[in-house]
Amino acid sequence: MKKFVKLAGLACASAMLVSTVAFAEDGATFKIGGIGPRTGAAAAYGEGVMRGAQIAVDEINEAGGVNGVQLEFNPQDDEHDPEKSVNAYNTLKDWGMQMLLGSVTSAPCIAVEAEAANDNMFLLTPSGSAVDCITAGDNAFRVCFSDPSQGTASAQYIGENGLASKVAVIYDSSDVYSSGIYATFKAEAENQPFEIVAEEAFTADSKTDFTVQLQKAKDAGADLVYLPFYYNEAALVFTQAAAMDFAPMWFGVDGMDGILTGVEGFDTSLAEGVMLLTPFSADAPDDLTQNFVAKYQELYNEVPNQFAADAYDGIYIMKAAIEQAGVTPDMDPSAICDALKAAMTEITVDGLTGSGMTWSADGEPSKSPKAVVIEDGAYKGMQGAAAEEVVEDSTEAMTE
Amino acid sequence: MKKNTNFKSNMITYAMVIAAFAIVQVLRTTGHLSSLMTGLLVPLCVYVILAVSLNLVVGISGELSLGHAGFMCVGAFVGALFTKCTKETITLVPLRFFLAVLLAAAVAAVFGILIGIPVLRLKGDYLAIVTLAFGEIIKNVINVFYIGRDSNGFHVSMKDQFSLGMEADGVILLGGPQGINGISKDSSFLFGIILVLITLFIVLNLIDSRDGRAIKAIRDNRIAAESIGISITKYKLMAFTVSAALAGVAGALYSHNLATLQASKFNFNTSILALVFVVLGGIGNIRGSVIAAVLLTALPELLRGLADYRMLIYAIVLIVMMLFNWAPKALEWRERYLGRFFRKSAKEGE
Amino acid sequence: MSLLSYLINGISLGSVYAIIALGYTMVYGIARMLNFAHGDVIMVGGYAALTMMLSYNANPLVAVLAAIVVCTVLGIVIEAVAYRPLREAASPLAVLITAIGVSYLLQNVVLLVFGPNPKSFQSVIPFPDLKLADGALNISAETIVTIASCIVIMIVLTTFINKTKAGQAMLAVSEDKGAAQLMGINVNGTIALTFAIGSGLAAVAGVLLCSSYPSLSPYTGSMPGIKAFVAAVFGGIGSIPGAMIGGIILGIIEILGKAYVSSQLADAIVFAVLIIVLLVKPTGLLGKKIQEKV
Amino acid sequence: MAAMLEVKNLGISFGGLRAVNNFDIKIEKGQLYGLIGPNGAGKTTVFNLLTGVYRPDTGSVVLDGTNITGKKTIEINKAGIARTFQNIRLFGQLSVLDNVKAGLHNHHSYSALAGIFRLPSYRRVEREMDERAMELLHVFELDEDVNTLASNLPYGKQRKLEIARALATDPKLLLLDEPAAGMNPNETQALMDMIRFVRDHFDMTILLIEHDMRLVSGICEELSVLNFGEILAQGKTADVLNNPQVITAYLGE
Repeated sequence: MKKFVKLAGLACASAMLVSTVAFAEDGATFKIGGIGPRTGAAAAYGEGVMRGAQIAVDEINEAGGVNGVQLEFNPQDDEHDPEKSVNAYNTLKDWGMQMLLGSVTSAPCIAVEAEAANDNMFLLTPSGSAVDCITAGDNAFRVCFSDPSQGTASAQYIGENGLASKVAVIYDSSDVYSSGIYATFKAEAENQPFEIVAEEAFTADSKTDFTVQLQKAKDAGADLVYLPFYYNEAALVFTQAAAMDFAPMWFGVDGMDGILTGVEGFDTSLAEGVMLLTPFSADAPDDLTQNFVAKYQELYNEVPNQFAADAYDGIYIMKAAIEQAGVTPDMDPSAICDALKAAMTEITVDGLTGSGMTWSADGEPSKSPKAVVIEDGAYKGMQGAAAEEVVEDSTEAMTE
Repeated sequence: MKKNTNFKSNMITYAMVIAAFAIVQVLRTTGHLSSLMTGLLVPLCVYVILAVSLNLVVGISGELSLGHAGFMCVGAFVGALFTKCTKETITLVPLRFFLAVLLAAAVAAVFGILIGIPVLRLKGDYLAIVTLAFGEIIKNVINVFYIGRDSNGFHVSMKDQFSLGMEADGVILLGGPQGINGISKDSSFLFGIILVLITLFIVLNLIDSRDGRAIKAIRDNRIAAESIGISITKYKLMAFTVSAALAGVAGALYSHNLATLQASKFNFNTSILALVFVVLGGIGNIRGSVIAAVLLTALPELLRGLADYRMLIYAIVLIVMMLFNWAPKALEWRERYLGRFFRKSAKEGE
Repeated sequence: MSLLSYLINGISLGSVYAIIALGYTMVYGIARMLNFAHGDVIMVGGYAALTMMLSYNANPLVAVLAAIVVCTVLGIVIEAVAYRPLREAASPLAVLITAIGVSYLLQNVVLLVFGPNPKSFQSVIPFPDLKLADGALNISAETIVTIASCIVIMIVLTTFINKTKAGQAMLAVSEDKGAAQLMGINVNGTIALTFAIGSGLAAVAGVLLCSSYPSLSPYTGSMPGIKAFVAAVFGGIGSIPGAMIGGIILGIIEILGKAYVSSQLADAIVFAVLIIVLLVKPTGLLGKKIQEKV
Repeated sequence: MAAMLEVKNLGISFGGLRAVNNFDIKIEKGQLYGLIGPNGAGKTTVFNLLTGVYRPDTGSVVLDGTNITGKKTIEINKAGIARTFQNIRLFGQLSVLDNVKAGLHNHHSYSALAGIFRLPSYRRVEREMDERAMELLHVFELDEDVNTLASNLPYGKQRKLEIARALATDPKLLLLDEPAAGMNPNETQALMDMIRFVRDHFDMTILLIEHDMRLVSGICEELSVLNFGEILAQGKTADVLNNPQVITAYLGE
């Protein structure tokens, strides 16, 4: 019995040792790696990223590439696990990756960035929002807002617009993203004219029943409930709140985007009146968005979420940076990274998730979130200017 | 004599590990090792240690543990915290790393004793479910732990980071669900292999000693073991504690290989994964655990070429391997048609 | 009033655990096998019902029946292909690991077919919620139906096992397969029947789980599956009433733990209570005490 | 001569059933003593009471002057009682040699660390254990099978190995639970010789449960007959076997 394992082990080991050190073969393409969860509980986010990125890559290639060079995109699964994410990163290195779009989720991104910083590999995370996702080196940038900027911006927005005096927070204490936003929201709330009356957590292992958290928020008399987590859970929260006749103002974050479209069959009337700070809205009337959403729907029969939009922008940001820096596919990843990280601070990109996006050398984006409210099953902008100001402030505060 | 066959078998196991190390080093220095493989080296060591340590409980002591990731979790966090705290004071990396591993093993062993005393009073599936419960509790509790350090010393809270009440210069070491970030990557393949060899040394020698005999005797027949004066509690606890300590070592090695560490990694699935290694490699067969851990850790990575079908194929391969390795009909078939290849291993069994 | 309301919520959650645990305990009690894929069969049941309702506009009752058929067939196939060859394996752990393989397989097949995005499940329960005390207390129709289903299933299963020949055969098989074989009982057939019933129950559980918590993804089944397993052990392995009581108590503990101790530690509290119960009563609440014969 | 085992008024109930009641027995040092009785009479229960598997409700057990009533199995073994089992209980996945060495556990000791690090004490003690185990195995003609897994031994050898393992614990009193069960007349004859040899060679006191009357009448010096948990007759073997009550209750059924 053991012999079989032994034989298989040998066969496997010999297979592994075949060297796959790759050189950019004929130098004809830019090789972009993608890392994110494509299986496992977080697969919906990773898959959105991979699809969004692929659409952008295909568009660019059809239009003749970047400086006449075609792009190649290789999406790898990390199961939302830092260890697997590093494996995916190494796989991509063997493939000959020259720049990385990923990782999608925060904790894996932190692990990958440690490796990428070491290799001086250009890293652009579409959605890794934890601060540490891009702090290990100057090689890393992000498309989305960071957790602190979101948490702080949300608190400021609620406070400055006098939305509520009693606020409850429900968050996922087992999730880096959610607990990260919660922490900064709470810190900023100290400075704001509202009071946090209930702070209730849930975990990945018990995220089907939210009745207790809602009951506590209700009993505490909260008139606004802050929900810094993803739309999957939010759909359940709204359903359960409706069942218990609890109808406060709801305030979400960018992860909430997708509530109208991401959960197939969700009764969107339950999300009526939900406010969220999101950089992307699939209902936005501009051509760029409409074009993207139409393509996405045609290919995947789903409405894209903010992850897909971040990734789509991510590819165009890379394109802009490549053009700015004038790098060529025959350069090695480290040289490309050096050129790109300089270019990143010089470019301005108009994308799905913001117009006039710019980057500071620390990798943080400066862009304006759209504060939207859901009305009649669609996003409706609300005082966008104020929100924009707020986020820029907080981004600056962070860089200090 | 028995002793010689054991000795020979153990030497083969050590030789296999050392040969693997040598081959990898040669490939590495000549630049023939892929990045993926290079990156996998330490994780492979981690899972080998984990599988061998779990085999001590499942195979040698005969108790099903479904919470082994809990001990790995303890080791990972203790080791990482130690390294974070001593980064400035101990600059010699190997020393710092081995101290971290020792501390991790010691604390995990203490958890092994604390958990083992109540758990080992139970039997069979009830015991298994209680180990699962403890594993989940460890994960959940670490998830609400906040530890910070400022000029006044350490601050601990089980609420949130604001309750730490730190001065402005405070640094959060352990941030609840955020875990520990920025752990210095002190591990290396060499350290990993050394730890694997130490683990094998401890486990193989323990099995082949007076205490190991007592542990196996209890596994084979508890009542008879008692009738010849062997203390059930003592030896079950010994196996459980040594196993916990080694799982702690695996955890420390794990946490020093990645920049970030979250308790959520050490969930039920990780415990189960370790069990898969043990069962696939052969219950009680230490060398089998080593091979199965290597194989199954590398397999999903080698299947990356299959893109979307990767995990599907992995699942199918797992089922087929289990059937091929365990189904009586498959064994019969193999005996008949592949007898020559397998006859020798049948004798090695035990 | 809030305590009452928490209790009701606890019972709602517990009733879902209970109905899953009933199927679990059926397979666990008779085939003596920890079927880790049970939670995933539940998930398949949810998708089967959803597909019927969305793609074929089937009426909910038809959808439930279709789900039962799908899961029953699935259960029989899994048992025959993956578990039966290992029944006489040298260690009972072999089949446990294979069950994990089956669990991965089901998750990944569904992931490929339906994609990773969660689907919102329309409740199959057409009744309105029950509101008490001027709407301060709300008992959802799903909860009422789930509890009613639990009780009906519990009674039917108990009667089936105690009163029918097939049921008696199951008991015999669970006690001693070899002896049952000698008595002329078709062991393979009996275990296949057990899986068929257990998987059919999984379909019902899946539909009710998704009706109560209307979000369905390829991984929906795994955590409730484990919790239901815990519930089954809590109640006493192989005890049908024990599974139901265990499930409901587990739900109540989880909710009360969240409400009065810590919402972050609710799971830890559930598991801590489980440990304490098992240390006091090592075979669960209603489990039989087995004395080893010397 | 002092009694090796003196049991007084031993009793236990399971549920409402009085399994053993008012059981008295006195075995002299070096005696070969038989415990017989119909199936279900409570013989094995007496063994379980003597070895601490069950705690008696009433009565006392004194072994060689030491009161061991209500002690745990392990302590009773350390005090000097070893046993075999009706349904053989060997360590199936251990070799024959290791089965016996497990029996030597409490008499040859070194620390766990010495075992792991292979310190000199490990080598010395293991060698002693090997030698002692081989001696025992030689007595039972098992020296050819030292490396065989216990579960692969034929039935008769398994019974012998169980006795060897029990003797390895260096007991004062050996309890044998139906040692001849499943043996043919030739094997039984050999077993009788062996039991006598063990008694003489190891200076052992032996209490055995047996059904085989040939064996009982052949080797036991004294007998107790148990029926429905109570002693029916007690005394010299020949006297007991001729007791009409015994014949009705047991032999004449």
